[in-house]
Amino acid sequence: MQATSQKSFTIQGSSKTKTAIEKFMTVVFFVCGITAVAAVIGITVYMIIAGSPAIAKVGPLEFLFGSEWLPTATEPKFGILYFILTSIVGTLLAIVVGVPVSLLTAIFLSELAPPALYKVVRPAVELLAGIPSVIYGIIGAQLLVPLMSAFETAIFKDDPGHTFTGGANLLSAVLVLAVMILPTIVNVSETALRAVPREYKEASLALGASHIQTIFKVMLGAARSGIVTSIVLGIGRAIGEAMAIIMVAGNVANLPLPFNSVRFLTTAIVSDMSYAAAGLHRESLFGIGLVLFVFIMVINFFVNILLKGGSKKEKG
Amino acid sequence: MSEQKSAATILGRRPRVSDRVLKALIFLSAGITVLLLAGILIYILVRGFPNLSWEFLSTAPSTLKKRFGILPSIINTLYMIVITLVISTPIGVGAAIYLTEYAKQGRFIRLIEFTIETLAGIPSIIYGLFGAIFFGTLLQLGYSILSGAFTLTIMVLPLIIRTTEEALKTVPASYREGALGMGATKWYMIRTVILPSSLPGIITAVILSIGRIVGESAALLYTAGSVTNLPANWLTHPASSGATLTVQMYFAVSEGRYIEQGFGIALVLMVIVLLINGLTKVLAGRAGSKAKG
Amino acid sequence: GCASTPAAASSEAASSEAVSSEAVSSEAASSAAASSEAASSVDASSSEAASSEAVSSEAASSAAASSKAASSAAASSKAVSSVAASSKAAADVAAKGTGLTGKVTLTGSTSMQELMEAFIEDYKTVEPGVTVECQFVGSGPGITAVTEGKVDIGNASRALKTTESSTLKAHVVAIDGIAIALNPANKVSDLTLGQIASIYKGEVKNWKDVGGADAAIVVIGRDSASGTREAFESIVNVKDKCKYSQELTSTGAVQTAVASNANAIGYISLNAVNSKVKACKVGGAEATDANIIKGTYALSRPFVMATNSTKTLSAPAQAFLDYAMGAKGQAVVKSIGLISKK
Amino acid sequence: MGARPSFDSELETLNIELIRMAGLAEQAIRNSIAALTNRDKAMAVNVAEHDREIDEMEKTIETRCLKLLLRQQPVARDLRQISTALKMITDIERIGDQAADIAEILMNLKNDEPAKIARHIPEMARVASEMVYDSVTAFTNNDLEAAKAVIARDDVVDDLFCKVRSDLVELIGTTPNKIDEAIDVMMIAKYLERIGDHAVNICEWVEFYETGEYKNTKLL
Amino acid sequence: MGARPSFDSELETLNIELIRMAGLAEQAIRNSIAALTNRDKAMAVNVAEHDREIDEMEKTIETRCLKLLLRQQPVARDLRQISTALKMITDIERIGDQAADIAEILMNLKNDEPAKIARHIPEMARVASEMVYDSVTAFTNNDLEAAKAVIARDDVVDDLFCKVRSDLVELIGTTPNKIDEAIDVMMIAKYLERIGDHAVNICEWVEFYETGEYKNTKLL
Amino acid sequence: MSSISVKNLELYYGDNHALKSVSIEIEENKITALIGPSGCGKSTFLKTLNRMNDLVDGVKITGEVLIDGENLYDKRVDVTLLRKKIGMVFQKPNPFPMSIYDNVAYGPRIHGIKSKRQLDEIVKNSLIGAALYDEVKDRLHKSALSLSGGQQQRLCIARAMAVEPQVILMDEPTSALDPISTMKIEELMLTLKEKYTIVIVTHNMQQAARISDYTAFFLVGEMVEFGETEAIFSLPKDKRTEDYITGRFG
Amino acid sequence: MSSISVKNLELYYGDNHALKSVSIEIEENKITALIGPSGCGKSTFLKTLNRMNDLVDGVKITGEVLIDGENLYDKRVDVTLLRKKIGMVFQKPNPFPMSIYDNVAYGPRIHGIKSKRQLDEIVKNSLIGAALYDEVKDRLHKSALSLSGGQQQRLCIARAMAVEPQVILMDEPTSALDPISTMKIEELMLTLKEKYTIVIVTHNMQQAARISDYTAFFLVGEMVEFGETEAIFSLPKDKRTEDYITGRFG
Ligand SMILES: Nc1ncnc2c1ncn2[C@@H]1O[C@H](COP(=O)(O)OP(=O)(O)OP(=O)(O)O)[C@@H](O)[C@H]1O
Ligand SMILES: Nc1ncnc2c1ncn2[C@@H]1O[C@H](COP(=O)(O)OP(=O)(O)OP(=O)(O)O)[C@@H](O)[C@H]1O
Ligand SMILES: [Mg+2]
Ligand SMILES: [Mg+2]
Ligand SMILES: O=P([O-])([O-])[O-]
Repeated sequence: MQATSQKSFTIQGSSKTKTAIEKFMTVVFFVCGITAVAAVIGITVYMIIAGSPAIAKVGPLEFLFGSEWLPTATEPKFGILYFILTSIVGTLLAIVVGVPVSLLTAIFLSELAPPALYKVVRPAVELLAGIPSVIYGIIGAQLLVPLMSAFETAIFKDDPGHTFTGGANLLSAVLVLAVMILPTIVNVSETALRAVPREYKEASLALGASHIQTIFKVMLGAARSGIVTSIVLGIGRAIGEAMAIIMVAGNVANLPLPFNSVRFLTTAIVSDMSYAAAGLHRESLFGIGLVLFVFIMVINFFVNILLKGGSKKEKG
Repeated sequence: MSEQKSAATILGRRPRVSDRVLKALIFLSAGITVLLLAGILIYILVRGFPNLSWEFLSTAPSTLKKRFGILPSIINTLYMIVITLVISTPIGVGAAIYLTEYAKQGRFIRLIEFTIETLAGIPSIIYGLFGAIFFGTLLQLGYSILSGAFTLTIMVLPLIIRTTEEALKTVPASYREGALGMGATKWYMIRTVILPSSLPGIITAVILSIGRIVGESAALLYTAGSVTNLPANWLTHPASSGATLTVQMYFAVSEGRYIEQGFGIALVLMVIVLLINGLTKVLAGRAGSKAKG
Repeated sequence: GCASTPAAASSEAASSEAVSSEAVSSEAASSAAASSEAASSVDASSSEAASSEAVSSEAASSAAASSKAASSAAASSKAVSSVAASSKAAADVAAKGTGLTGKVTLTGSTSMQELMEAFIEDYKTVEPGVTVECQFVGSGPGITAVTEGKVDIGNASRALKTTESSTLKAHVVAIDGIAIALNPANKVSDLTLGQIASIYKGEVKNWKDVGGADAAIVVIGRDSASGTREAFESIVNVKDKCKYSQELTSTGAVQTAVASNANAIGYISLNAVNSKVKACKVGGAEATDANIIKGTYALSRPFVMATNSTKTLSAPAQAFLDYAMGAKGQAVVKSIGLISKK
Repeated sequence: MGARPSFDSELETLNIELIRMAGLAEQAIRNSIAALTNRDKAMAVNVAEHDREIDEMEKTIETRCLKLLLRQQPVARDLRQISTALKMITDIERIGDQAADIAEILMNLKNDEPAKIARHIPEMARVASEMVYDSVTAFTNNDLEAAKAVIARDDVVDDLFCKVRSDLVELIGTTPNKIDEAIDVMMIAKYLERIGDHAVNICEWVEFYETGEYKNTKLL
Repeated sequence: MGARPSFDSELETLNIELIRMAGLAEQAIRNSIAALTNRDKAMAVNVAEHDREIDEMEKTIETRCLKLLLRQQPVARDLRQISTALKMITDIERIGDQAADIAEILMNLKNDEPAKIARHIPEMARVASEMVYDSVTAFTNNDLEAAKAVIARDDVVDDLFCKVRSDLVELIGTTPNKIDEAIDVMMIAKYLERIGDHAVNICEWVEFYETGEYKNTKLL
Repeated sequence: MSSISVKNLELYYGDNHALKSVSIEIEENKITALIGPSGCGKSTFLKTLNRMNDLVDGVKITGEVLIDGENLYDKRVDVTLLRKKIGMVFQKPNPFPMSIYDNVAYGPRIHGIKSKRQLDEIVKNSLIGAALYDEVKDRLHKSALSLSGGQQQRLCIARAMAVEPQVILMDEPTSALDPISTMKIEELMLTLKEKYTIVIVTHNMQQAARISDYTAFFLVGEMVEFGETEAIFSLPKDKRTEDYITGRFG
Repeated sequence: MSSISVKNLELYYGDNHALKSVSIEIEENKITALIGPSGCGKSTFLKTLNRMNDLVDGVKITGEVLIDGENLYDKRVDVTLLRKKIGMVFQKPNPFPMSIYDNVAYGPRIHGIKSKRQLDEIVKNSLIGAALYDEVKDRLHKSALSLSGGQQQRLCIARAMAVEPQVILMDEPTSALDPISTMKIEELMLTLKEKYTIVIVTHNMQQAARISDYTAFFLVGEMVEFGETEAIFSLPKDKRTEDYITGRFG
């Protein structure tokens, strides 16, 4: 066939151009890698550099556990405890509200939906996952807040101590967040459920389990890693969200009670950033950013442990 | 063991209570979701549609004439998408290739991947602040589409890297072995086998990025700014400030002056997202089917 | 009212025909002014209805009349104008005509967004060679940016603080009344400054205590660093004592919130008041420009365009500032419902 | 067929070798009898030598069969073919041995005219060699009827053996000095009778090959 | 071991059956000779009947071997064991046949004292039956040395056969009326000699089983 | 412990006529092997026996499948009960991603057994029955995925046994295993048939010959030959069967 | 067309001593089979022959592998050329997701052949050599993934042949295939050995016995026995070999 290889040839020596291209591409990819890593490291370092001075100046304890946020007062106070609590509670509640509905919907889509319905609903879910969060904010402000206001008025009619929020409160924020994370969780966990090996389903059915039993006893477990990922993505989206909830949360530094106006870590940054003059006020916003960064890191860390621990349990 | 008796015959259906309850819950949830989805979509449609007009789509906004147009933001959005992708796709894909194909798998890689994952969850406002300082101030780009695109590049890089990495990891090891076993060099293998078969994944990454670019507001407020001018010079336009659709919508709505028009933009954005999603499927499907048959 | 807008003809963002025709005339500033004047004489709506050709030919002829240019030049200008000249050519000629090119950067108050957009739009007809870019990120960052020299002008919807005054020079371009916004359904329509203070401090929690219905008051304010809030709190003397139900990030948000809640009270720019909310009288004085100028209506604040006093402004920036403070600028101020300081 | 060409060609070779081996055995019988009738000692020696060849072939075929069993996991007809071959070669080898034994007897024979003593011997030899030939032909032709015919013919050989025996008893009675020769002839007859038996054995294996039954019992 | 218990137990059964079959054959020889020496016709009949049992066992073992080949894809020692068994049973069956033939001769024997005629026959029978016993024992014990010893002992049988032959030649010379009996005894001797040969064959297969070599040629 | 009688079974996947008038009697306490080239319908047939084909869209089945006289395709049949009675083991070992114990206890739990003592016993007995107990008794609560392929397959057999089926269907249960594990499973099947009726699909002719009592040969949806395994493998009646089992197909 | 001589090869995966002083002479134009229980190091050994182990992190290799006298692990060795000389076929058929033609042309293209005519010829000849040409000649430009498993594996063999290697390494090339495809591949190997030196890893003892000339038995990283296949399968010297090939291991 080839003229070149009539004779047995040596395996030593090599073509120069080939090696050159190979080396060049290695360098190219290395540079890409380095660039990406540099960007990643850069922003991490930036977060730390920009965020730590304020924390240092205010004092970490005061900053993290102070409950008063009075950045422009003559004697300014920079305590972000309420923001932290709100972020935690708000995200948790959104997860608690959103996850079951999302999961059950994912189950519906992957296992029970008639194909015709599936063909409509699935693209709709994908569409909602791609819609800018600002839109959720507007709809929340336009639709949900007035409803919530009516609700609030009805509940606290006779409670003189209550500070009326006009519907912009933790509950509204939680509901908006829950709706926002819904498409993400449905999408990812539906995919995960579909990826469950057919064998599991067959094995379970062959043992005489009903379809529903199979779903809840085997498939959910087998899709666990994907489902956890979807929830993590949901948490990520919820905890990092600002533009949507800033329109519905009321933005007052308060304890995260359902009918309180509340301010999240993210909304604290966004709302103050517009007005904060240079100085400690502005720096403290970066401090909040750093706290948020650490937050997400910690969540990711534990989720990784959870996932890895889980898969380790599966493997050994 | 038990149930010896019931095993005697296979006849007779016994509906299971727990099954029914669970099934009802599933249908309920699905119903809620579907209603919510439909509600949101219809709401946007109903409030947005009346605002749509040729003028709305084809003119710049004018305060003096109280006219609301979104052409500049459409153009700015396109600029933003193109510039961001042109920079981020090669770097992101290259980095993903480096991480999966070249770098020694170890603690360092895992650390980088962890950091990348963390960054993917960072609120975009933080990227905005970083971008404003790094690109705006340090690199003297000020408020400009370029500055915004660079910021978005950093923002979507983790997304592209992770998605591409996943796509690369799903390329069967057997392809690599096959190619290397033939005497292919690494780059040749990547070029001829790995990249083509992970193309659907890469396309997905790119399109997810487009989604993020289109939907982004916070990161752009402090970098690309809020100007809605038609480009005076197509070449130098990226150096000037420009609001994307989402940013324009944010301003329209947050200042309360153009809420209805905001819904108009929302509707436009929805259509764009729909197109993007459709495009993803077509492209990824085509790439996939090209690979398969 | 948009009818009174001057220079409405230029709303097509330097509509190429008009610009090119005026640019042909070699007399820079005056001829440009003349042509824009000529254009402004046409009613805004009709100018829009009229074909651009009509506008441009009129502009051309007026340019020809006011200049000593040869008729051949006029003819050629007509030729140019009839051929839809590219905006690039227009820009070139414009640059030749005015001698002013460059970029002016502004940043700052979101409350001043409408004003700035109107300025910029209008200024394009005045000085087409100059690009003006304004960001709306808030008074704070505006002041910071101009202090750091990052922008030519910083916008603030409040008076400069003494610390800031040392490096910055304030140009009060307009006065913005602060309206106490109530839901139109609210029975209350007049509050004293004291009552307002009590409400915001949380001492009065029910509308019936100030003559309204028996309903809890929803106290809406702005975020802690808003210029509007700064001005409001210092005038009403409730600084750092407010018990807000909501702290919203923009005027629009406050307006929306009040519009959608019958028991809400908020403060917004006077010019933002529309049919969805009503502006409450303060101490019997109606929130009108006249009352503000008279001083009977207490709640107002300045819109400041601050420049860095340690740096000399670039020519285009100076020109833009001059325009804003000048007659044409002030006309725009009035046209969008703000109070001209003059 | 055709999916296992290498296996098929091995089986073909096996068949060819079997035919060759059987041919050698048949030849040996005929040669030994020819040696007897023609008093050709050289030919007798030749028969003895050919026996070594048959022994070698037995080993070759044995090896081939075992290797096929080892490698090809034969089932059904293939397995029967190989196991039949394994069994048949024992008989063919014995046939060769017996021909050689006959030849050996001839070589040591003192008397000059054994032919007269054993008038039935050539007939026996003819029938026996024909039976051998026919049995192997039946195998290669998958001819069950032919095999049965061979089995039936064994009676002829047995009858002839009885005749030889009584001839001899008679002969010794009359000429006792020919005892030695008589016993030798008796042995030759016995060998030929055994050859007939072996041919029957081969046919019984052919039957097995065709039907799976050996002596009316299903083996597989 | 132990990973294929069902296969192992099948192989074990095969061994047991082989021993049993060989035992039957050995018994048949001894019985037939006892019948000869004791003039016990009943016992002779018994031997002929037992031969049928041996034939049955041959088929049983044959079947077992073929099934094992079919099912278990034996290799190495397993394959040798099974093919050895397949080969051995042919010899054992022949031994049984020969014992039966001896018994048959006895049943037809007219003379009363063949014992005297054939003084070496019991000795031959003893050696032959011992050889049969030893050969199978060598197989089951995997005892190559024992097998070789058996092969060596065949010379004893062959010598005895020669002795019987010359005795007979002598006898007929002196008492020609005993020709018939003499020929019968001659046949018995020949059968015993063949039994010795078969024992040798068995041992040669034992050798193959142990070494893979058959008559000094590597088969597998 | 049950015999199955299939009469004129026809199965269509849409237009694809996958089983053509198959009739077969599967005997109690015997191993019946299904052999045939790829795509001939072995798995399809096997799945009709516990109605796993119900999961496939567009399947059409006619004919009768009687188990102990009851028709599987009767409308009143509770598929759950049916599948409890007829267990199944698949080609690839498919233990659930849970502990060994939970895998085996899965079936009994599904069928309502809750008592820990009872479950313990079932798990133990099933594992003993599947010849796995000794190997795993110290790590019952470790993940089943940590077992080797052969152990996983035996676990799947134990899991199937735990619901006390009467019939066990196996679809190429050893084709993913190495020879040593295969041997172990085969040995196991031979002991299992004392308690269960076993139907096995296999590509391995020797395996069918080795362990099965009856063999059915399928070809493009038809059952060409059915009979005692020994007969099939020594003297098949049909030329196609012979060609297939001697490896001369096609 | 090349002989390989392995001397005292030691291989560590980190701390795992996967190959222990393996020495072996692989003859030209012969098929050498590697057998042994799972995890004994067969694949590892095979991969040392074309340095596919280079891809694994933390591998340490000592000893010599000489091919036609040149040491594979010499620093000057160009792995590309080496792998051109020593082709490899894997357990699972792994055609690239491209057309049949492109699959076969992949190797030649790597090695610089661009002429369409030349490529056409190579593709055709390789496919003929792999006994696949007739089955695919009408759809050379269809995706390779549309072929059946057996065809895919033959395609992989054709692909390996297209670069005109001298040695072909095969790692359980038929273990994922049905018996009929397996037979075809085995027959193919028998014809291939006239042109190539073949080394094959297999779990199937009969396959090793059937097609190989030499067999090496591995056990936990050691080469226990190496010799002519017939000798190994009839009279192995080592008890462990015998136990393994007779299925009595463990
Ligand atoms: N779910 C299905 N939908 C449509 N056709 C199917 C389906 N399952 C199998 N078939 C078709 O039915 C026929 C029989 O398939 P089946 O899986 O029963 O074959 P098999 O004998 O088990 O083959 P293998 O040995 O490869 O497992 C094939 O032509 C196959 O393509
Ligand atoms: N990439 C690797 N990294 C670390 N250890 C490995 C790697 N590949 C194989 N091993 C280990 O080396 C030993 C030999 O593995 P190898 O794959 O060569 O076995 P094998 O004989 O091919 O087994 P199988 O028959 O299952 O394919 C095993 O203990 C295995 O766990
Ligand atoms: Mg199947
Ligand atoms: Mg391997
Ligand atoms: O946006 P402000 O005008 O309130 O600073």
